[in-house]
Amino acid sequence: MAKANTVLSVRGVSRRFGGLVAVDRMDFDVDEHQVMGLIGPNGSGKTTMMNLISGALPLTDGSIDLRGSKISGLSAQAINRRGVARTFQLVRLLPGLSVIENVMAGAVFGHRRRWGRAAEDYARQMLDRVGLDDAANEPIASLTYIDQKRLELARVLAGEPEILLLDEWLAGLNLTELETGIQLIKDLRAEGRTVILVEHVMDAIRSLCDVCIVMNSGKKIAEGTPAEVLADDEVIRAYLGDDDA
Amino acid sequence: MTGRELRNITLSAIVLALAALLPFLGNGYVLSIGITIAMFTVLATSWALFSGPTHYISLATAAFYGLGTYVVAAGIDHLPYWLLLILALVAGAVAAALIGLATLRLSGVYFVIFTLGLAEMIRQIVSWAQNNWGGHRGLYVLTDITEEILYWELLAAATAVYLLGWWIGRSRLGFALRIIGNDEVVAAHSGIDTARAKVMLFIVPGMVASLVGALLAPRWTYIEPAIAFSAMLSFQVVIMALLGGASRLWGPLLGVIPFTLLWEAISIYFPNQTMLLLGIVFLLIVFAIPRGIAGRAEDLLRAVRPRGN
Amino acid sequence: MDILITGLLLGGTYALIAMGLNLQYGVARIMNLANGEMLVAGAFAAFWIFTAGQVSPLLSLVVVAPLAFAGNWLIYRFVMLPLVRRSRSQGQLEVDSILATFGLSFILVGIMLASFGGDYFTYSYLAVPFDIFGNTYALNRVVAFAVAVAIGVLLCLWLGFSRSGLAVRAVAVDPRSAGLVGIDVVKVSAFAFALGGAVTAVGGALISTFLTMDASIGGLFTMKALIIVIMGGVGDVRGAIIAAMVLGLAETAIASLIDPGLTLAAAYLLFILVLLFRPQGLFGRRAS
Amino acid sequence: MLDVKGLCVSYGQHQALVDIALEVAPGEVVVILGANGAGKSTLLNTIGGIGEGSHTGSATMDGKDVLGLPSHRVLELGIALVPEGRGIFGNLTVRENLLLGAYSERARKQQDNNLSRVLGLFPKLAERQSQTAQTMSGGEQQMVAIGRAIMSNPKIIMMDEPSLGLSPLLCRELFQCLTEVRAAGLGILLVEQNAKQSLAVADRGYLMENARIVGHDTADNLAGDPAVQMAYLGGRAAAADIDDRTGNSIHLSDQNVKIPPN
Repeated sequence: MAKANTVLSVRGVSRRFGGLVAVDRMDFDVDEHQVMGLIGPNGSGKTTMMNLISGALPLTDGSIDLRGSKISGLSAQAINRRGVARTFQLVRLLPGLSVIENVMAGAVFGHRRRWGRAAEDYARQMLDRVGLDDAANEPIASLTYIDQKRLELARVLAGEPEILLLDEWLAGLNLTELETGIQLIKDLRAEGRTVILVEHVMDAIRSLCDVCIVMNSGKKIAEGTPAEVLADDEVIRAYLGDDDA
Repeated sequence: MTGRELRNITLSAIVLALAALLPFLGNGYVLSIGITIAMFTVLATSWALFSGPTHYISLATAAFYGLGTYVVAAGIDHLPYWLLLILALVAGAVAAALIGLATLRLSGVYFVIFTLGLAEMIRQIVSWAQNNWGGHRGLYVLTDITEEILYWELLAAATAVYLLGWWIGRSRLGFALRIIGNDEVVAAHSGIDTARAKVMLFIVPGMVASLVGALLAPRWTYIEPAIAFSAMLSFQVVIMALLGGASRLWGPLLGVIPFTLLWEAISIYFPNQTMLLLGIVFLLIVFAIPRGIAGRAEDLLRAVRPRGN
Repeated sequence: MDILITGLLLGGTYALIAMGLNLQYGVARIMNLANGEMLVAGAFAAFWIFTAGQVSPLLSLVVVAPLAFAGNWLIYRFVMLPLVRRSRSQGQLEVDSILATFGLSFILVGIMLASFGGDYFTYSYLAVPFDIFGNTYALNRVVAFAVAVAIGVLLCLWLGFSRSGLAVRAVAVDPRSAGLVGIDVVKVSAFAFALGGAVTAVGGALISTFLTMDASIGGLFTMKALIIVIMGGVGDVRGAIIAAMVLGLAETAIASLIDPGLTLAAAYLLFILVLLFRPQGLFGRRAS
Repeated sequence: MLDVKGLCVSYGQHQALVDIALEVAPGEVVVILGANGAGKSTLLNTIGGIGEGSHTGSATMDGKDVLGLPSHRVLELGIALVPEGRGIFGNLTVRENLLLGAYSERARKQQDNNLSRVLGLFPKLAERQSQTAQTMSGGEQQMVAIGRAIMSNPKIIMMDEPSLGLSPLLCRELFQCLTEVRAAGLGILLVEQNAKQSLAVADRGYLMENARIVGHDTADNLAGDPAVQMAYLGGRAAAADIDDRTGNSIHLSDQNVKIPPN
């Protein structure tokens, strides 16, 4: 049973596409102030899992609860409003809007809703928070890749979500950017935010996550601290393939 | 910011006052062109309020317009005119809400196709109903409303649409639609009820077109389905709004004035070639000025005053 | 029975028209809203050749089809392809091609008005009675149906069993993979667009033998073709044929049972039902 | 022979590939290893003519420029790509899929020869020629994709994660097939997550990280190299290699740290 400080609980969640079972009876809990890593080799169903939590896809089976109330079956906007906010695997911004308006999009319609002056002030605070404060009036097209990622993060934070879903937020960053990115998530963690992280950058997983869930072929194959799961034989097999070829 | 707004409001008020003086020129022809321009300004501006941010191309204008016309035509012998105007507004809003609910969750192409034949279908049904139950093909609308009054009514409607557009632009709904227009997935994942926002905004051009149809009903005196539900009207509205630029509140106006004058000139000198004009301007918009005259003007202004924000 | 056969006869020609639009939308991925004008142009050509030289409309197809093919190829090459190349997303291309083909349709109407005027045109070809199961039908309708079916069958055989037909289907299924097996996607798309236009014009020439038309009636046929394609499912030949028959039947039934003025309303009723209940087409499976 | 030199690809501000150099000769299997997001798929797609980024540098096939050509012209030069997700025509039958593979000029004359070759290699496909491709299992679909590539009569086949979504047993069969394809004289450039099995059949391998090639060695040496595991699972050794980025290709030594056996 879910503990008192459980924010999100996933029970028996499955998702089929035709004959393919992309997510197969997943069970896990995310506790408050916890950074959880969701990892696994390519095609193991992590992003589908994220899409199920955020409401981008409907579940085939099972249920997802946010603080004890069911969110599976709701629309993406309703889930966002309840307090689950996500970034996208390929960063998605609003190119026709200014930087500050991009962040306000999160502040105006998110979990905690603000409007007018309050929304703009809070959006500025979030820009400051991700280190983009001096870019508020730049056009989106002039942002570097890491700045685009920061901006997306600021938009997501601006809704003050209960839980953050970061879908390969670190992917595609170069080394110096990666350090900046990891530091940023570390700060989020220090603030006590609850985060689910889908990530391939294992060094980031090692240094950021409290717990890890490892998926393979849609199933959970391991759960524990990063050090534990990354030393697990089955996990290594999942990533590197069988030895007895 | 407020200084600029004050300046814009003053300027608009002056333009409006000047426009209101038009009937005093005493030239009937000029006044009739003025009515046409005022009518298309109202229609195209309200069209752009919805289609500008969402990129849905609605060809439903004629359907709503005809609806409004028929509300007046059917009720003029029984109810006061002002009440019919309100009824037309409500009927347009209800019809738009229903159509929006049915079609706005579909892709853009299906929406265009659906609205493309809508006016024609309603025309067929109204004709059929009239033939079978009305006993005669047309309806008479006899009032003492003069061209001057008509013009002022349209000017008032234009003012109302501009105020509405300005208010929407500053509202959460307007902001939500800009986000939807940029990326609907992000919009949904930012907590915006995208379907609701789109339907709410689609009601605006629907009820405005219905009101314009109702306002202009007295002009025709005799109304039959082919006049009220003319598909050409929908295309004219689309092309004027896009020619001017649908992403700015004042954009459509920049398209309405030159296009109306051009259309007028061509229908006088080459009465069969309005179609050709329409076709050429469509291609011009796609290939030369995708953001309309307003977009071009902004580019030029920016070139003259680099970073003069 | 009477309605059934008249409806099916009409549906046969509709199926051919829808096949033309399907080639353009399903393969070249251009929603061609000037499709109906192409049909009227084909009808005009047949009418003109018949009244000027007493040449049978069936014979004039030999001229109409290649001309329409060439015209549509040029349209694809010089109007659509630049749009395809510059568009960054399917949505952008959709809006652009809708506006551009609207432009084309008005230009075509303008040209036809300028050259033929705005009058209705009609001519009498094979307007003799023909007996089917004891009822009589106009022979021109029966002939048009037979020719439409013959052309449709030829098209299906070509699509199904030739190398070039296979390439066309491959582009329809997945343009990216088509390029990876060595198909020049641009070339095949242009070909499919041109062929679709030619098929539509041929359909127009056939329809002109039994329907009265005028320069501005194209939009109505665009609507019908679109409704059939959407009802049948984009790219689905079998679905389009059945949808065309359903539309032919529905129109004929409403025209003879209620009022001939309500044909479009009948088409619309079907359209709305499909949009609300099966937006993926009659036989399509919902994509996940 | 496929020869890539100094290839850089970027999407706007984002560098997807930096200074890539590699070569693949007929008759060898070369594998590119690396974690997700390292740029492996971008590399294959760019060579294959379906990449979307802007590029500099060169890629040649037997001396002829490949870079920037549309995909059907790349194929005519003898490079076939089996993209991620296989890219088969789901609505068409197995036979039609295979015949489409022989659509290119270079393959038409050889169509019948290649077809019997493919059907010999994958007897299962011979039984199911008239089945619609999308109704087949993942492994069978992969066979169709590889078979279709062979039908194009290429000199080099590039494959993007062919083992994705396959069961371990099918995976093994698949890699066995690759050795047979190689035996027919074709070169194979393979992008894989399944490092162990792919290295077992490969001749050489490249290791990619963060848009760069960071290592290149024989398959045997790579199989024993901890850097490979680090590239997937992280850890200090990998971090140390990443830091040393003065040269674009670090020759990985065969340190004696073994990947734990299962």
